[in-house]
Amino acid sequence: MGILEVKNVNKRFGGLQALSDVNLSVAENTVHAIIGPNGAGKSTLLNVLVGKLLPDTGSVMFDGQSVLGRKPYEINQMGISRVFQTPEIFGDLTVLENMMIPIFAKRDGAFRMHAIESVRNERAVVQQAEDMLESLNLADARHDHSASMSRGNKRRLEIGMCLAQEPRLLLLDEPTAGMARADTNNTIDLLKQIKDERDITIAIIEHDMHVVFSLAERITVLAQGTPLVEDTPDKIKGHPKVREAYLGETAAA
Amino acid sequence: MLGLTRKDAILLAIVTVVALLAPFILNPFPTNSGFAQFNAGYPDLMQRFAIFGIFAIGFNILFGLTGYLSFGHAAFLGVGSYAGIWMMKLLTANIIPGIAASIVVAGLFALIVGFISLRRSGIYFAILTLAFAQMSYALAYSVLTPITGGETGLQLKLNDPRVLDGALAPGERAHANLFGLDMTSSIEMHFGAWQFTFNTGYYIAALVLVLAFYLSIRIFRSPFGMMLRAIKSNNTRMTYTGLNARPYALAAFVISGMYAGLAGGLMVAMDTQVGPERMFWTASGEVVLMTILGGAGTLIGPVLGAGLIKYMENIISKINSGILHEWFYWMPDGLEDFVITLVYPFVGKGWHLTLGIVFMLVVIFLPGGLVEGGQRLRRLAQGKRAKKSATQTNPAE
Amino acid sequence: MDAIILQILNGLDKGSAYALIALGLTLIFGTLGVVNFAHGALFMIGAFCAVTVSRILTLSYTTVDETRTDFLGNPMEIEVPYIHNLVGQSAGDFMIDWAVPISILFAIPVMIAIGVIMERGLIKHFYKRPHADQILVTFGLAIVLQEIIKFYYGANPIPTPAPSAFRGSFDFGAFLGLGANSIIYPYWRLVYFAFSLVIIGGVFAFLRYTTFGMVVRAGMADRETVGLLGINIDRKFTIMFGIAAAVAGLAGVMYTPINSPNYHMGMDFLVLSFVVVVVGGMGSLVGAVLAGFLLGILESFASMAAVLETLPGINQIVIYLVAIIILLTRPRGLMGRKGVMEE
Amino acid sequence: MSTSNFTRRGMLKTSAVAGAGLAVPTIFTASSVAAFTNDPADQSTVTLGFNVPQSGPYADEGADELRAYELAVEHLNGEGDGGMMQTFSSKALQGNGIMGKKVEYVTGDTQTKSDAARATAKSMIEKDGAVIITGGSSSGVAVAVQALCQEAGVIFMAGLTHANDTTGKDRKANGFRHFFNSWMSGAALAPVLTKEYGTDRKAYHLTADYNWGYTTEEAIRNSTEALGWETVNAVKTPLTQTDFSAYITPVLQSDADVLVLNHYGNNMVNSLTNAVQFGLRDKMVNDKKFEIVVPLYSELMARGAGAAVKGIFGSQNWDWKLQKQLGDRYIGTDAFVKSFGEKYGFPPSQAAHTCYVQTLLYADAVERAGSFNPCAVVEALEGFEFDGLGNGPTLYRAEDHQCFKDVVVVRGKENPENEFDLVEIVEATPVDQVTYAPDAPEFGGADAKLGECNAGA
Repeated sequence: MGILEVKNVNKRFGGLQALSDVNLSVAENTVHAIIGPNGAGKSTLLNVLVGKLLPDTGSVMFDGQSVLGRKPYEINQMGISRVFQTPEIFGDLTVLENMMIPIFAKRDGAFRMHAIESVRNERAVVQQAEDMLESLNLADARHDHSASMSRGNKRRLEIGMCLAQEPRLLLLDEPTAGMARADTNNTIDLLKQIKDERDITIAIIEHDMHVVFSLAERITVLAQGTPLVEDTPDKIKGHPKVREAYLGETAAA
Repeated sequence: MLGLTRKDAILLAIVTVVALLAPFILNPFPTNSGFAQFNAGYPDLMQRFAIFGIFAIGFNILFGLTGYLSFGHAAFLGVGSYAGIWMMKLLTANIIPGIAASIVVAGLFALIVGFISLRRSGIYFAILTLAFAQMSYALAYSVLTPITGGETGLQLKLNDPRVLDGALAPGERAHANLFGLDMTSSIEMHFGAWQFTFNTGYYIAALVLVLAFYLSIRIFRSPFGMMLRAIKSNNTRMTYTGLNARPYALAAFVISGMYAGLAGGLMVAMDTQVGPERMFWTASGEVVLMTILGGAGTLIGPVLGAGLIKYMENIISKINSGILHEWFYWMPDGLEDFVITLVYPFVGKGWHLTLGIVFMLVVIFLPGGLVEGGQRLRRLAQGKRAKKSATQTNPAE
Repeated sequence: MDAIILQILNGLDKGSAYALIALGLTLIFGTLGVVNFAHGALFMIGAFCAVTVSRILTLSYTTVDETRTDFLGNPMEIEVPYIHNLVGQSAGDFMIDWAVPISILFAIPVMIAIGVIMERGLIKHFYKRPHADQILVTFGLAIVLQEIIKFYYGANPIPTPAPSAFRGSFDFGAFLGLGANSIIYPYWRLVYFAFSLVIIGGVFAFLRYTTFGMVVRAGMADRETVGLLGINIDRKFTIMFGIAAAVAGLAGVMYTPINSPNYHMGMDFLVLSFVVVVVGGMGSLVGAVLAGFLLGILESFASMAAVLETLPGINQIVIYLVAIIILLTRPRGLMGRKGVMEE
Repeated sequence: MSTSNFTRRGMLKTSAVAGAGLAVPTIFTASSVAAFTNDPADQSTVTLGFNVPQSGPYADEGADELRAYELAVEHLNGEGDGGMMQTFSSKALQGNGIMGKKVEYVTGDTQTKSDAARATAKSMIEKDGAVIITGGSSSGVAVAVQALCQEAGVIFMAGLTHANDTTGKDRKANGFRHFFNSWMSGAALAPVLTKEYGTDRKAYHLTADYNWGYTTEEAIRNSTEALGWETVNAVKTPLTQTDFSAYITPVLQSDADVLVLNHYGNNMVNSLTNAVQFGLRDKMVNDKKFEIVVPLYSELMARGAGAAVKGIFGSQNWDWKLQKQLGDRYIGTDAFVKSFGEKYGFPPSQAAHTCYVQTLLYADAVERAGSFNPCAVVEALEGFEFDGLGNGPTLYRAEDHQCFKDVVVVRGKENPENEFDLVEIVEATPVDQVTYAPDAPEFGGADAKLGECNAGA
């Protein structure tokens, strides 16, 4: 029984069957990659997981509880954090403030009025945020506007913000898309470090095979809205169906 | 100090000192000089500075922090005023219950309007708030006349019940007061050619302004304030960080509505009269303009913007051709007429023209509003040294 | 029945005014992403183009008639329009009578020029600025334009009648066989309605069937991509601003015989046209036109005595109430596109 | 404009400042020295506050009021030809200012909003030391500013305000209205209307949806119904309405044969224009020619409506042709028109007239009372009977501070000779016919109280 159980999920957009009978099980404390060609339904699946889309049929259970029908922020509060393809951070806020917000969210829940006491006096939160930035090597930039950072650092910050919530499941949506090689490697190292240091489950959607094979313990291949195969990286590499459906396409592209 | 950083404490101290010394600062010219026209240190205008300052501070908590542009905030000011004057008519001319009622009623109204309007964002939100305010105005002007007094509004009357107050002596009128302290009472001080007026009402309004300003600093610097800025900055990240943006925005909306109600309550406390045009969309637009003009999202900007617009409305509009002739009497006749012809369209009845030009100049040359103007001056004064620190200024200054 | 038909006519007429203004406003919203508070002022300036033309045509010299006296008892001064000397008395009188339609010829170049100058000189610099700054600068501009008109023309409304040929009413009742005089409608209002249909149709055809229009529509959908194609979208948008200004201006010119223009008529229309545009849905031209007619008709029905008896004051708030209901049931108005002006 | 009207104050005052030198600060409350607000005792001048709309829809009317005020100040200070001071029945004014003090004035923009009007009035009182506030072009503003003046202890001389409330339920001891009111319009118009159009008429009212509209509709209804007319419908229209077609078309379909437009300002210009557009004037209903009535007429509005006003009945407080057409009962009119016309080049509006007269009446009352004290002025004005100010014999009634005088019934002229010649006078309804009891129900009944005069300080 995995921490995330997707059963018989179907989703139609008009005439397009975006997801058909998707079954997926992500085991706790593993890194599980979901790959597939463009239009395979990866993003749709992700949006179902975080509550942005409601599937037509099927169930999605996280740690024994259904996530369907819950709002994205409620699902997040259950312990699922999401990293976006283009880093979504609070560009107008400083790096430190960016890091404090998820810590407040973890501590205080979805809404709480703390309208009088100064942020500076929340010493525990500040300390935790500082520590987190330290561990991400972003401490020097703590008073900068986050919008002014490099893309790689924005990515680190976003991942750090998700981690600050101590999620049980971290969803990554093509975390290295559009990145230079060096930044990609940094990100891989960061994710490896996270995997080693924490009890955390990571589900990653990725195009870049280098990233996938560096990180994943299990891989699900999605094609035309249906899971084709699910197996370990080594097995996937040689799987004929995958070559046909996915790698073949990549070669052609 | 007071839970503020040094920088904020200094800002608060400056605001407090300026508010206390306003009767001096705003009356820099001797009473008899030609420049006396520019003196603004008389009770009514000082009260208006304070009241519209409070209104704009409150509006800025919504607009400056969350980015939600309400185009109907005057409705809360108006509703607050009506609640205030009814308390003063029914209960007591003491301003405390009136102001309390203003805040509560405006807050409740804001809760309803905010709850509905915040289901939408951007321009759709703006139009929803505008629609509510315009409906309030139209109804108050017409079918709600029994409650609002319609066009002629409400004032204190001799035969109001005022159940908590004793009967009036013959010839006596009800005065807005604070435990007997009459809002209209003033002390005048003459110093040579200068004259300064210290008005009870103004000092109460100023005290409330300082408190309102202090509270807004606390809100800005609090985790709540940070969350509001987060909404403006990135609503998606907000949601996927497990935060429910709607109650945060609604809380900000209600708080700013209560600020507007407070301003409305103070208005009737200082000047016991209310009319519906206080809720017209132009009044809502005015507070938007005040906030942007001063600098949205900055602490002091809205107060400066409110001051500038009210100053123009009350001072520039009173300069008539007679006064121009007094100013330029020393010129040769032909030149005098020429200069007056040039200046005349911009003053007196042309004060709107000057206002429009000021809006355009400020927004073209000072994108951050008047506060940016101040910052540029300071940078200029500090020279190059400031260049480095400017990149590190706190965004919510 | 007659009453219903009449109120629909009224609504169409009122709606065509709303739709015309909203059309220009939404063009600017959609193409340029600018909140233009000066759009009402453009409508007003259009109206004053008509006033100006009629003033120019009636520009006169004075002769003194010794046989009559004026209010102070001095000899009466008689004014004779120059146009009489120029083209003869009957042709001159005809031109004075037709001042409003003639003004269209005058208003088109003037309004396009004003629009282009506004866009190049001011609005252009605000594309990347926050909406708040756009509001402040266009509001400032609106005040300035208004005050200039007030300075030269005063605050009082200035009667600008329709040509005498259009002053009567058309008898729909007789026309439809419902009995004479049961449904009559002023000619000029019918002209206004037809005129607005022509303008609206023209703008739509222009956007649909010309390459220029196609580029602009593509630009409305995705400005950056069109920019990447190497098309000078800025130039196109400038022209579009000029066209939007001209549409607003023409709406103003033709409106003058219906209501005497005054310097703040733009502000009176501004709020309503914003409501119309938003109810129609941001970025949708069809939506704006539809919403204009819808709100116009609803407003007409709400002002019927029978309706007012059951719902006193409904005529005061109907437009806003409907706007709220539509925006709550349809998140982006009638036909709004996702992501336009929602941030 | 000549500069001679204005004190070379800059110069005079510099020397005064030098004389005062660095005096020790003196602190006192106003009450310890002055008996009333802004006592000009220790000054050589007295300041009047002219609070008129200078922006918004009534800006032109405000401009005309201001012209009249400037003219009145000139005449009070002994400049110009003296205007109506020559014909005024009271001879207390000498042309040497008021009580020997040169008259100065300050101006402000009411924007036709109560808040703005009170703000400018307060600045005149608090900053400029005005002893009287006068002017305005709407009843909302008049009531708001009148209440303010009552509290502040200065006199308010209303400008153009026509709603009953100003001297009805909202009357104040410190406030005075020379202009006539809704009730008087009804009383004056009804007999003329029944005479012209017959007693068997069906009226349809369109009424501006606010206080003034209500009182005007009530007045016209009551007075016409008393003479046999029937009111078939009365529909309220929003103040912000610009196109009245949706209100006009139902009129066509009712069996009404008279339309009464209880509108003012742009409302009136637009509703009348629209009504004429829809051909109402050409219609025959019940075998009678359809007629339109506008209870309160203004010259500026008539100009705005253009040809649409031809033949439309209405009432006015005064008209510049009164004396020429109805003789010397209305003495003063010609004198005023002459000095106004010579200064500005066109005849004055009724708003200008009432403002000019109010200024003279105030100045005269101060002279007669021998004091600027508002309470003394109130006493001098209450029950004051005068003549020679253009309206014939007039009474400032003590009970409600309303002037009682003849009301002018006018009709839009068919062939105007120039742009100022818009109306013809039908008759001047005698004052007796437009007089009512001070406690009439339309005027707040027995509850309406002036209260005590307030001298402030």
